[in-house]
Amino acid sequence: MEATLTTDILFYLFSAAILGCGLMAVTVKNLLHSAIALMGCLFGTAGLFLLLDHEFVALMQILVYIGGVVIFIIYAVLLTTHLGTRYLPASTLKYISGVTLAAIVLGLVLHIDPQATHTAVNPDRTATTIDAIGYRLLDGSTNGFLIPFEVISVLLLSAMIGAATIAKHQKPGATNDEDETGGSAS
Amino acid sequence: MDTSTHQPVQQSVAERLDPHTATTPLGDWVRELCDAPDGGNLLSMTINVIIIIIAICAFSSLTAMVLVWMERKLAGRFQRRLGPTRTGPFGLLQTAADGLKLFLKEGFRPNASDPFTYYLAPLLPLTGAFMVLAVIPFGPSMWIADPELGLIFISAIAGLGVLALLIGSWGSNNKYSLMGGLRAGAQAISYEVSLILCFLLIVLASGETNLLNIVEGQQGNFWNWWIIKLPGAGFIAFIFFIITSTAELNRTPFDTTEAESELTGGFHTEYSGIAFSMFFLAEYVHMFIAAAIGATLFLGGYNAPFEFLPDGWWWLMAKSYAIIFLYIWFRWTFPRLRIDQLMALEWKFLLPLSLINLVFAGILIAMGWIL
Amino acid sequence: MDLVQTEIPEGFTRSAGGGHTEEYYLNMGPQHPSTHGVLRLMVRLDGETVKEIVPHIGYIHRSIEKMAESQSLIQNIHLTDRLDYLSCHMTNLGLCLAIEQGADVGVPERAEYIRIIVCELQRIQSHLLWWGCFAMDLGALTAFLYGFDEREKITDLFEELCGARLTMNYFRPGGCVSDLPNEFIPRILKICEHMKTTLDEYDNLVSKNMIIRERTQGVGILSKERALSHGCTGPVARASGINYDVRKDEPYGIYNRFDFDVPLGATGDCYDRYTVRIEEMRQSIRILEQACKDLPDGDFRSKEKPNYKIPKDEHSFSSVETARGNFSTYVVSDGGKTPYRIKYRSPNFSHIGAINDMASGYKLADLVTVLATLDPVIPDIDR
Amino acid sequence: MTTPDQHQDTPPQNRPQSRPQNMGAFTPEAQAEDTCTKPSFYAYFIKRPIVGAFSLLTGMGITLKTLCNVTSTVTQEYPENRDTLTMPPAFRGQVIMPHDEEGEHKCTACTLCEKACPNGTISVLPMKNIANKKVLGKYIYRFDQCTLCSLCVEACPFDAIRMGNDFEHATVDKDSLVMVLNEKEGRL
Repeated sequence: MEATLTTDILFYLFSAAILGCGLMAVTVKNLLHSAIALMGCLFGTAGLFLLLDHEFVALMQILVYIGGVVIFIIYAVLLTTHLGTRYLPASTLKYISGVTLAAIVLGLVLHIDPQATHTAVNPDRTATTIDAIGYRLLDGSTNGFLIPFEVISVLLLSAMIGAATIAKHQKPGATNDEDETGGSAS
Repeated sequence: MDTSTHQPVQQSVAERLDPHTATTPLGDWVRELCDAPDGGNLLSMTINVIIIIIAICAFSSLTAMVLVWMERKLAGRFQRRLGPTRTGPFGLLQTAADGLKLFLKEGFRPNASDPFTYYLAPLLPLTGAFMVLAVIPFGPSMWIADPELGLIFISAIAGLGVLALLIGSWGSNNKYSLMGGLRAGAQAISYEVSLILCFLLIVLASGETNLLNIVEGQQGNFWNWWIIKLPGAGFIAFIFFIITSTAELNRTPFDTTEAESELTGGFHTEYSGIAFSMFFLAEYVHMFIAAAIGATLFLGGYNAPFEFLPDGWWWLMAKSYAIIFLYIWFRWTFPRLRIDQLMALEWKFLLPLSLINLVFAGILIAMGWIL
Repeated sequence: MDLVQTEIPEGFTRSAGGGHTEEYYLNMGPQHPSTHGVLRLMVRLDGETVKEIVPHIGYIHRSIEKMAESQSLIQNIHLTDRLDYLSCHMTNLGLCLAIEQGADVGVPERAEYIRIIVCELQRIQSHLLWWGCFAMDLGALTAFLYGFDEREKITDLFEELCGARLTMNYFRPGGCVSDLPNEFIPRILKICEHMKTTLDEYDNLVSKNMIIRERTQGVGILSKERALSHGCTGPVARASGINYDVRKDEPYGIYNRFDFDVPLGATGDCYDRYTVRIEEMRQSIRILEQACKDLPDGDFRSKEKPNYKIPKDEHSFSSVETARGNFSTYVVSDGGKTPYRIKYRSPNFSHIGAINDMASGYKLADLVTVLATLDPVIPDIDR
Repeated sequence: MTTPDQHQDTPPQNRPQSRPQNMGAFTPEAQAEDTCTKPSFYAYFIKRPIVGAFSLLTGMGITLKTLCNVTSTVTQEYPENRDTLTMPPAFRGQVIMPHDEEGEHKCTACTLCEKACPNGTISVLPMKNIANKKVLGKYIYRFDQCTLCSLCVEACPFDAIRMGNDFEHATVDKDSLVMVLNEKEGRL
């Protein structure tokens, strides 16, 4: 996409949203509010990806992170009695480690791309089609992502099995095992 | 959030300008006004966006009004009643009167609720609905945005609908609401899997994620529609789509989220006035959207059933309203499933069968056994 | 949100909390769509699983038994309308039978038949309302209106018969207030014919419906022993396999002249309670057809007295089978115009007591199903 | 007393096979369709969905039949059908006192109705006429207390009162519900 006044405005809007929501996510005391702020932050990131013509990445950001991760975080808050109202005070150690971590990430970013052009859009980029992504993902050569893709699938599968095992393991204390399908809702 | 929708608009409009789509009077006017054919400058974009927003708002409120009227009228006829008759001819203005009543009602917030989440929740469902409406191709030259990944966009946005229910139900500080919200979450996340598998089948068959291309791929007579073109698999996928979309819409027999006889209204127990009307409006806009997506994917969208008939938005409307009639018919016939049965239906029947159906369709396509 | 309550509320055996998840209490009612009036159920829940239910009653207590002591026996009849308002003919009949027994009043043949006809019509009417409400509690609103539509036809008949649609006040000691209106019997027979096809339609719409069967079969089981120990009667007891029907076992009026079956359930789950009621409607149609065929001419009421007095220290007792079960009336007299004490035994009280046995261990939605199949009328509990 | 934990020892699945007795319409088919106890794969995953879907379609057929059958509508549009709306003669609306052409009524102020009323709805206020005979002065009827049991009408030996057929009793003024039924004092 060509760099225009519009894209500049949008870039700064998204950046402001990301920074504002990110700050809110770590400072707000109510855990649910903080999850909602995180959602705003992720939306902003999706917007930046759109500006870079990475439609697929942007949509995956929304689908996986907002539609998946944040909803599960909110679900966990809802299921836990006191998380919404009981404020968890952060210790000084946590503050220090958090700031250090942020500084390290910033340094890494600067280190990786010190010559960044810092434009809001990437004019050379053509839109990624879904076929291209598909071919790339299933390409076994050095250019492809078949091995990472498979590794991630195995990882996710093992995570799912692990989660199921943990859930199963806690059950003997529970009383009714018959209708466990409904347990996910309760 | 809205901007992310409009971003592809500009790009696609520029790409897709072919002779028969380019001559819309409104588009000409905007182009003349801005004197910039690329559509990339700020003024034309702003005007475009304003027109789009007005169009979507007008369309969705009109749709909701018509659908509420239709539901009440049909419900009446299903139940040996007349339905609304007093307000306007055939009770057509009943929805408007109801809407007016809701707008004038006191916005009431329980004292112990959480204001931020309580007020945020009613805004979200309509936002999602507007975003999805933007990508539905209503006619050969009638669409707002045409992103390359339209179907993925829809599934991404559709997953957000449940967010409002979760937040609102927690913010209401009511045990019934919370229970409804949790049910909604579990239900929506589960049924989304089957829904996306239905989408995937169409992607597999047409090789496209762009909605306009999917519709164009079904041109010709009605046996070119995916429901018939994929022998067996298309029809099964359509039935699964109807079931899962009914569940996603939280309509009977899957309305455990509201379940007025158990949860006294579920997630919107504590909402009143305009906040409630937002949920209500979004529910009916979502219903239209689901039907329109179903018509687009399986029933050829705006294509006419026979080649000699002209294509146009009226076909999409007719097909969508046929699906909506199904939803209404379900609602006024069936009792409600229990939440654990609902989950069992999804994970024990729909999901495995969808996967099998997908494999089946894959075999059909690979062998070239399509009509 | 503070969902956890530390102290145990009255009636519960265990406090919420403990286990691997936190339990919590939920108030269903007194204002709740599925509690059929102002019944309050306090529920201890683990997620959606009901752990324990404590019913709280008395929200519309009107002290009818106390009021009865200041009203003459005849005046008391209209108070019995307000107990089980869905089977008020039967409750009227209960008091009338007790008065007839105490004051030694005879009933003409025709009046006996009229009583049977009216009571069985009312049983169908009450079960139709229950059928509709049951379907509505399970989420099927259309069935609710279908049930009310059929019920309306019988209600119209009652309106012509005694001028009222809900609080009939039609029976008197020694007969009825008025004779049957013209063309009444053919119309009843027409309704019977119509009901037969309607019941088949109901089977297709609700009884055979898969969702209904999934929601009711194996849900809310009340064993025979528990049903007996709770004192359940009527369709609830019969669904649990207790072969007890006042009409058969202690026939009042002329019920022993009619040929009808008492439907029984095997397991006592919600589906059995459902089928028992549906079958009872068919049996009522059978009784109605026999009664309409044999209806004799004659008086509709024996000689009227201005005041019916039960002799001093005379105790009179009657049991009738209402649409919900055994409704008994016990009148103690001190020889005066007003009774010394009237005690009503209402079926719903026992049924609500059994709800913890039926619904705990199932989901919250099943509690609604159980409540719907109990068919409670709350004013009958709160006398 | 069964505690809830004991109760769960009998899970819903332990459902005996036999179906209700004496149930003509339900016995054989229901027994065949009963899939609650230890269902086989075939019964649970193949037969049940098919039978279930068929049952759901049957239900939809019934509602569709109602939708198409316009004559099945039972709604009465009330204020419009006011002219044709008739109540049955026995209808118990409110207590009225019929008067003849000369405005005379049959009440003798015997107060039997007052005694018959369970709620104290009726007050009969007698007065003496010129011949020093007891006649009706005012017949006060408090409709707001009336339960429409019609015991007063049964008690009246002279048919002086009866239940009217009017059913539109709504009012905004509670005082208007206290009525004097006789037009003029009794003469007799």
